[in-house]
Amino acid sequence: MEWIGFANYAVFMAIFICIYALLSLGLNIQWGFTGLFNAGIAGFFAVGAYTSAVLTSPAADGRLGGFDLPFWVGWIGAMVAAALIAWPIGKICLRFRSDYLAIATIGVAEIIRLVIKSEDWLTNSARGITDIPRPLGDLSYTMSQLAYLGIVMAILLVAYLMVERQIASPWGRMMRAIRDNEDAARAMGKDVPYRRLEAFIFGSALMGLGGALFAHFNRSITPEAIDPMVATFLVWIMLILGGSGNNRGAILGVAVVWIIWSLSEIVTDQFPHEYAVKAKYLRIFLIGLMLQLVLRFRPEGLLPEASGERKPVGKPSD
Amino acid sequence: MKLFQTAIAAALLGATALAAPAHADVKIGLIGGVTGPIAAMAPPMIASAQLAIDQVNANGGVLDGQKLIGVVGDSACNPQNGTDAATKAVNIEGVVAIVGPHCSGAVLAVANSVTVPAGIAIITPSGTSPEITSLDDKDTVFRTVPSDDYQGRALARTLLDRGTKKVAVAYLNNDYGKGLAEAFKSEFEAKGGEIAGYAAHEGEKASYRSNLAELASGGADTLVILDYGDGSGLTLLRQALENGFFENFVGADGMKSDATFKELGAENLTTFVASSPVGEKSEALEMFNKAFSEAGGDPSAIFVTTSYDAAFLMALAVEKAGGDKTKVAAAMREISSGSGETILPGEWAKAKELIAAGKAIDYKGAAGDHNFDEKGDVPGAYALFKVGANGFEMIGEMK
Amino acid sequence: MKPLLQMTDLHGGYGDANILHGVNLHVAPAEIVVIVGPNGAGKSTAMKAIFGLLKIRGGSVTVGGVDITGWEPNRIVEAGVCYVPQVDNVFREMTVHENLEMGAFLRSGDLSAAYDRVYGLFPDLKERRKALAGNLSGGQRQMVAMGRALMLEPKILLLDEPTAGLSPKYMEQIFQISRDVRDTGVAILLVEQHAKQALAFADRGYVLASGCNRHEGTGADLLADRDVADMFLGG
Amino acid sequence: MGALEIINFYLVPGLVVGSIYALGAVGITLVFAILRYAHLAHGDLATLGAFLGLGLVTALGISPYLALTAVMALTAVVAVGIDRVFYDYLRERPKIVTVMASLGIALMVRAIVQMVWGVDSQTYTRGIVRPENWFGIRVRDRELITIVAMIVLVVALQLFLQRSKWGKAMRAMSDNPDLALLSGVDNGKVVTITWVIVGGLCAAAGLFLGLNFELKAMMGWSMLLPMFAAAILGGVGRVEGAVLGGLIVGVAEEMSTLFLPTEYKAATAFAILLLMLLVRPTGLLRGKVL
Repeated sequence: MEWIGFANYAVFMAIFICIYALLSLGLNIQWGFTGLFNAGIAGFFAVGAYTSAVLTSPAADGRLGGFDLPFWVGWIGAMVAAALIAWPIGKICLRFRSDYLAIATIGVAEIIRLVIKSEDWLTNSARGITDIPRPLGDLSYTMSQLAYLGIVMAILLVAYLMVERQIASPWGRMMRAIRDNEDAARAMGKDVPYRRLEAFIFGSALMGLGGALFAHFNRSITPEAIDPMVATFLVWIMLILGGSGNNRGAILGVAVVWIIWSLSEIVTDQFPHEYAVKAKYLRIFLIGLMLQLVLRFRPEGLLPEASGERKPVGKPSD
Repeated sequence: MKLFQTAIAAALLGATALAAPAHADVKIGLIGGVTGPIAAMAPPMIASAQLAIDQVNANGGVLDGQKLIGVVGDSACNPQNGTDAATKAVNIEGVVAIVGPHCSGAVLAVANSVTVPAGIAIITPSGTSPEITSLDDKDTVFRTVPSDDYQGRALARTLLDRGTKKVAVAYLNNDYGKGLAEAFKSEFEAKGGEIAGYAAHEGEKASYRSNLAELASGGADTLVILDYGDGSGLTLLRQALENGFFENFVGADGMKSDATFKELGAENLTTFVASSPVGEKSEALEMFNKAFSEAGGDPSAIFVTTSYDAAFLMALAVEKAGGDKTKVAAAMREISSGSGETILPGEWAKAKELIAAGKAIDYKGAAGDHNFDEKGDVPGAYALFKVGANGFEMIGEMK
Repeated sequence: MKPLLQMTDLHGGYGDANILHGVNLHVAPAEIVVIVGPNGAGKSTAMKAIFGLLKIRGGSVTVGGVDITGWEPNRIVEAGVCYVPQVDNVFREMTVHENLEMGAFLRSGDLSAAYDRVYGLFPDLKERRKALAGNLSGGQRQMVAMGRALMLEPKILLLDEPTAGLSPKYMEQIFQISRDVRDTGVAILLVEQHAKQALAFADRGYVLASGCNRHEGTGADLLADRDVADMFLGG
Repeated sequence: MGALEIINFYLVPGLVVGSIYALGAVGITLVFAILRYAHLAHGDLATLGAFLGLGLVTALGISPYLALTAVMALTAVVAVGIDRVFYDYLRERPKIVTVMASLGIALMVRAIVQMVWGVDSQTYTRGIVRPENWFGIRVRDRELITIVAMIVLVVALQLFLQRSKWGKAMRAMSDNPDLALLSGVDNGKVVTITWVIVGGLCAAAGLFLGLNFELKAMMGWSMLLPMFAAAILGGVGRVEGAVLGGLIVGVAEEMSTLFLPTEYKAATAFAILLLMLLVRPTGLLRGKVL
């Protein structure tokens, strides 16, 4: 019995869960608490990942940076850069209602992706950036995985506590008021656009941090990592499944989706190898079906927002 | 909070407990982009790797007659799924080595975060990015496909030798297309050729006619397409042919795909040539072609030769290392060092005997001799192919 | 006379809180009944309750003796009840004529008599039958809305504040048309903000306050009632 | 560069792609206007239509044009089925839930296409077709047919919406759903009819995409965002706007190579979209702002 193997895999999965939990928390601030339909998560993820990569990787020819700075500078830089990108986007896009904001943010994320893929001087284009340092990465495989898990868990915990505190504060109550009834909040003299912009920037900064943690974990970042499927829609599935408006739900959703993703591979691996390739498609099919079942039978998510705090977003008839 | 903790704990436990523990078989990972952008290429690549594994098992298996098992993992060509598949293969399946991943981005992520730290050897049949060369990999990362650098340069020299002095280049905007294009451009210009159009394109678009018009406006009559022949490369080639933008078409290994003549018709491709890595002894290629055709595969599909070689090499290395995963990487160098008894594709029984007897062997594969340099790269020998009545036909070696 | 529409001890509201706390009313055939009351009395809510547009927690609504409580709107329409909401009561991107066609959605066969009748009641609309309803003035839109409802030849027409925001001239016109409609045999139940004028023209009236019945009687009686006058008529 | 070159290499291909975008965008705009959510499975439904067409063409040996009506009917049935099985239950839920569900459907439909037809590029007919030359304007039959078929389908749809009883009911539902219900319109039936039309249009878009280019499992997904851009550009709920938007996006993408590096061609649609949202969120033809 190779329990050490299972443990290693569990550690790996936990690291991934923590990184994606940051994305999910960021989205929860935007959607769950403020009602902003950001469908461009990949864009902020990418900005964070590449900013940190440029800041912390050793100098390289032909592209910006390689500043070789300590990793924490990169991570702070990632958050700042994501927030700076979020500001003009938010300024322009937050005027629109959910579906439009979604499509606008998808568009922005795609443009960011194309820039990253095409500009040699900025991001080394399609080849990506390697040699990104991983903190405590010189330890043995298991130890360095554990050490990184410790780091990302600590960051996630801090982020979680900060968000929870913020949500419980008057600021959070105001955000929910804006989400549930924008007109009433406006009538009460709240500066609604400014508050929403705040939430958008705050959430985006967390997404940027998630991107940076991801890049440092893999010690490399390439444009394939910012495919909208794995960096945007997957996060949405996680949040909706876990329960938007509930931070613990947001994190649980991440865990459940990654674990189901993994399990589904183990299940489809039981097919004879002639069907190995088809089985991978079956797996995608099953993920889609699972999403349907959750939406059908548990549409408020596994951990719904505490009752009394929330009315459904949008009227049923609109 | 309690529910939350229990749920996570239960889920993690469930995930690990459900995975069946490894048994006496020897497993190697076959990690590829089954879903995702190169989904069209992955199935034949995995099938040819599986052919190597089947040949091993049909000729006595590995070590003491154990069965070699290829565990297929899906990297979906992105680092997220790639590292997940590799971590699972290494830790849950207990593979001794990995063939793959297919895409360079996944190779970089997997090597950096999983296999290099864990000391597992990997060999990619299709990760062509020059970035892989510079990986700090403790000598565990190999590839059977030459870096784009070599092929791009070889293609440039060959074209100049054939008297083509002025070309336009259309390349796919990813690591493969870009790497080839840059190498091609610098060599072609350095040797006196003229690039009369040079542009990247995104895959998966429906129309490339305006791209082609832009490229053609430079006045070249030869178009170099550095893309995949069953992806946007096919669309590009079709639209160039249909609209008469260029007269001659040149592709690299990605364009040497049966989809070109299956969909466009061989009669329309008389002016189309494509380069591809081949073994020095073309005997090796023929042996592979025969075996793969018999197994129902299509030997001219992209990267099938490199995939087959990668899997066969890995099997040899595992045998040589006695199944010890920490020694596989070192063994990889011994079995294909350029000296020793030559082993050709499928000659597993012979190789097994020689290894048992402690004699040196040297694998010469379908896609090249695979004498790895200090970075784990292969220089590669190339040949130029044209479309004949029965598919691609070699028309000459390339320098 | 047996009532056409009967609402008995109705309780209900939006969400968790009740707005109606036991409302009773009835409408006889070919009768104009008006509901008046101060703001927040639940006038419009009582009307929406007939159409099942809110959560009903007690009581019943019957039409011609048939209990329609909790029915889907399209079945209630089939039962002969038509409702004209206060706002958003026309299809703005459709022509006047198409609005009328939508009103007759459930009917089949030759509708020319129905169109003639509606255009007869609202000559203004006939002139502008090709215009988009969204481009009409408020009063004309109200006419389109009533016309749309009448196309179904309902037994009873529910009007939610039909004169809100209209000039006195249009208000008079709406009242006049309502009487014409009543004279063709259709009962009308309407909610009115302009209590004085409404009670003057209605056959009977109900005064609602805080979701309960407060007064009822003929229009003239209520106008004469000091209590009612004190409550909101002002003088 | 001469005018003919602009027409042959930029305008004509742009109009062909634009016609295909238009067919998709009309469906998207109908779903947006009547059901009120962004339907993310739209592209993959088009892929399914294209491959169903391939199935018919290979099994019966008929021309893809003949297969068109059958494929439209088949895909319409699939679309109605998907709505019944998956979307219908979510009608009372916040719309985001249905948007998510449609994403799941996109994955499922694509997985089925990949399992059944594989992932290789395929074509309806082998070989290449050189264009006819009409006084210097080079255009193929299939391109003309694509444009004409788009126009015919859209005109037929417009006639249906303007003239028929249920077409008017659909417009009424899009205009004022509460009032439509109060007029006795059966919501369920409108939803079904909408899906029949949307499914049929999806299939047509997929089939013409496959006819002019190649069939690939990802073909629909990669068309989704330009189609959305087209629908919003034209004004949500405006059928003629979606057509206009589709043609503009198609032509703009091709023209973009004159000004931009070609790798940014795919960004053209988004740039237009963002610009439109910025200056005129109702779209060119004053659609709804949801």
